[in-house]
Amino acid sequence: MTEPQHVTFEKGLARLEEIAERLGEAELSVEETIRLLREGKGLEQALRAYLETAERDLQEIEAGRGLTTFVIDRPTDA
Amino acid sequence: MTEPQHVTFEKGLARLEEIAERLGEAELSVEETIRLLREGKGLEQALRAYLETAERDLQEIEAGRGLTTFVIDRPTDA
Amino acid sequence: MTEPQHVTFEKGLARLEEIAERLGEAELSVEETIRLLREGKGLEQALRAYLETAERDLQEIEAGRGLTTFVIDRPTDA
Amino acid sequence: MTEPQHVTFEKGLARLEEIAERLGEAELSVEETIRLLREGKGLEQALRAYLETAERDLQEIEAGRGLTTFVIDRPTDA
Amino acid sequence: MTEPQHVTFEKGLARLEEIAERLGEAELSVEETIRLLREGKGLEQALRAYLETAERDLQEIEAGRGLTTFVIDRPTDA
Amino acid sequence: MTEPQHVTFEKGLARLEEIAERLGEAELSVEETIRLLREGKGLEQALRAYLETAERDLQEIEAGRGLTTFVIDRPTDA
Amino acid sequence: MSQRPVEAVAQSPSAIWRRIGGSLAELGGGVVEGEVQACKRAPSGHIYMDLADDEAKVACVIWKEHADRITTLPEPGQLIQARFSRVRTYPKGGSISLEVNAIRAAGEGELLRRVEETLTRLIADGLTDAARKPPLPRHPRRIGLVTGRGSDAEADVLRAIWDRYPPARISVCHALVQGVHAVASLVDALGTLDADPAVEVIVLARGGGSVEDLLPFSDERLCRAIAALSTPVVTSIGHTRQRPNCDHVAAACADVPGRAAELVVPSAEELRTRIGHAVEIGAGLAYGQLRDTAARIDRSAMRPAGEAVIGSRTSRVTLAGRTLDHRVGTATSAIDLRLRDGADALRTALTALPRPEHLDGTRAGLEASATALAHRLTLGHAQLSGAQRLIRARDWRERGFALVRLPGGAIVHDVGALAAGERITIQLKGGVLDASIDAVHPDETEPDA
Repeated sequence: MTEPQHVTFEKGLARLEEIAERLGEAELSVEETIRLLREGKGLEQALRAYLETAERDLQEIEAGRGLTTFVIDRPTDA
Repeated sequence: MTEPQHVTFEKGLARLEEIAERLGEAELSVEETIRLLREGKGLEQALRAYLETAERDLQEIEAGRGLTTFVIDRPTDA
Repeated sequence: MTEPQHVTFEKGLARLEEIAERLGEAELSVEETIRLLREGKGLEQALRAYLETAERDLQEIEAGRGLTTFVIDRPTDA
Repeated sequence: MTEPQHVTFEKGLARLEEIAERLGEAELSVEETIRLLREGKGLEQALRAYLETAERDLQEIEAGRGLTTFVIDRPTDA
Repeated sequence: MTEPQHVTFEKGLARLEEIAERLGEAELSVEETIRLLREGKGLEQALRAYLETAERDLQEIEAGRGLTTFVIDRPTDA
Repeated sequence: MTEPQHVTFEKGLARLEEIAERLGEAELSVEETIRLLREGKGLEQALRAYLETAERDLQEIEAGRGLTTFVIDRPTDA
Repeated sequence: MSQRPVEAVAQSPSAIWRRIGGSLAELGGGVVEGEVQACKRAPSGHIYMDLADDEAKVACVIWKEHADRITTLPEPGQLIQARFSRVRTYPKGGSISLEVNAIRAAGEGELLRRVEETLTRLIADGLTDAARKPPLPRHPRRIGLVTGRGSDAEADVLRAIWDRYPPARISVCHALVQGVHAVASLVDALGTLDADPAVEVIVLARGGGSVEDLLPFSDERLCRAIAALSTPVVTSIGHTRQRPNCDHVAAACADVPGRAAELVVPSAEELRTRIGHAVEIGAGLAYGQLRDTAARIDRSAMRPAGEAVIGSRTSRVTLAGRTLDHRVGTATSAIDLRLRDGADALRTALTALPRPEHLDGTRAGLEASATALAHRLTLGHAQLSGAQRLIRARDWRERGFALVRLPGGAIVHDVGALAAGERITIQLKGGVLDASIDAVHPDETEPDA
């Protein structure tokens, strides 16, 4: 098995959609189709997993957990 | 958890508004959205807490407590 | 509590009015607002107290070149 | 026996279809027919074997095996 | 004995069929009939021998022997 | 002796039968009768000889002898 | 003025005085009006005084018999009218004096006229110009007050100032406010207060009085002194028909003590209002700011924006995934179909190829043709035989007839063509006979005819 490919979510999604579009083209070779399907399905799995994580993150945030902590500085009264 | 960020109220509020505006933008990445929400929610909490303190301060002031003390000097002839 | 600040009535009043004006400025920070209000209210108390002053300052001065040669015949004030 | 001919799947399939069409023509000689049949049948065998492999690949893909592995990079929060 | 005549299978077959047709005609002279018979019989023998050879080829082909060998090239995955 | 006359088998036979019929006519002169007889005799001999030859030929053909020899050309495989 | 020629004869001073005395006697009595200067009652009971105007003065004497009737001596500076009986000369002293029988204060009209003249001069000198008057301080550190000791004016002004502004600090310098010494006293007091840097405004106050009583406040010396001060002066002189001249020179003037207080001190009440106003505005703004700020936070409050983002991404992934799944299912089907079509075509072609059996029909045809030929040959034989038979039947020889020919081959039809001895050939069934004619016997009758 080859090395896993690193990709950002957005580029991955764009690539997945590109693959889906290319798969809609008629003149695609079987070899290419399989290669694209293998890549596309791999991407789909990774993207879905990512989105699930993101949704959990959102729930955490909604629940007020894991927020960035801020301290409002009060300038000292001279 | 990371170190709490120090910020003045006004910069924090400006940042919160900037975040709210950015969240309205269409092309925001999921990652960025989560990051902004985390920051925004954190900021909102801190700012609200600060504002409540400020309101209590105002009420104290209205009640005449904690005022700066002044002594009005009678003019001297010298 | 900090040391009371000494100020003349005029400067205090001017300062109070300056504070009122500054509070109308848009870019004022909440912190500054509270600080100004604390100062303003403190000034108000002091200025009001000053105006209520009960003891009256009256100084009698002898004219420099005492005209001792006067024939004293005080006319009655009509 | 002659050297095996190398061909891509798509060109092979196109050739097979060309052969099929030519075989449908009336004026073809027996000699030519036999030659075409020999080539066509050879192609059919090779293409079918290839297609079976492709179908196995597809089943693998459907079962989620052998997919390209992706890692969705989350930009590190500064 | 005359020189053997060279002819393709298809032309031979066509000629044979022409001969058969002519022989069916009523007004054919004896001389012509004999000539045609001599030619037709000769052709029939030759064509039959040819077809028997072809039949062996076909059996080979049907049995999957003697086919042109093809190797379907899979483009290498980058 | 006159030059031999060329005639087909079928025409010869028809002439012979015509001669036979004419000889049945009453008003035929002796000379004509003699001429016809002479011609009829000649024809008969020739026709008979022809028939015999044809029969021999046919027997030969049926026995597969004396057929026209054909060679079916196979186009050379390129 | 006409010039008289100086007399040529010199005279002694005594002679001159005698002549002066004679002239003065001619002058007789009269009334003189002037400002009292030195004035005193001598132990003898006589009153001696000088009356003066701006340019001259004249000595007066009131003998005891008249002086006893005068209870109150006129004060220096006072303007009086003196009725004199004659001019008395004092040759030894080189002076004269008027023998006065009675005195009285000068008339009000006259006093006013003089005041008016003074004002005219002050105006001419620009001392009443508003431009040169110093501005009044808003919050004087100390207020100077020049007034008569224990006067109502003093009490009124003090009360008015403190009523208006309790913290006011006041320095009082008392002065004489009427009589011949009043001007000097007032100028002195003003100067004293002016010298105090803490005193930033001076109130000159006096109650109302007669024109004569108030004359010092119109006095030119006082007015010029006020104008010369560095400290602004506010006058507060009681009710008079005409404003005293000092009012015109002062930085400001007040008709009543309350007005004077308004001019020199701020109103504590107004200040309280200002203070209250400032605080109210400030607090209002502060609360407003907090409200606005809270509203800004509310406006920017984090709404569940993430759901939409995740949702849209999820549907995109799902949509693309569906296309992939569809492709997985159909990737090879079309190709499989094409391959099958190709294979079918091969099979059809294979089946359609001519087999050796295809020639069987032809062979049969050929055989039939051969058979037909054989039959035809046989038929030929039969036809031939039939024809042969017919021909033979027509052969006369077969029926026993003979044919006679001449040696040249010509057929003999008539015996007349033959002569004995000629050679002939006779054709019969079975062969030919060579013969010679032995005799010729022509027929007599035609047997067949």
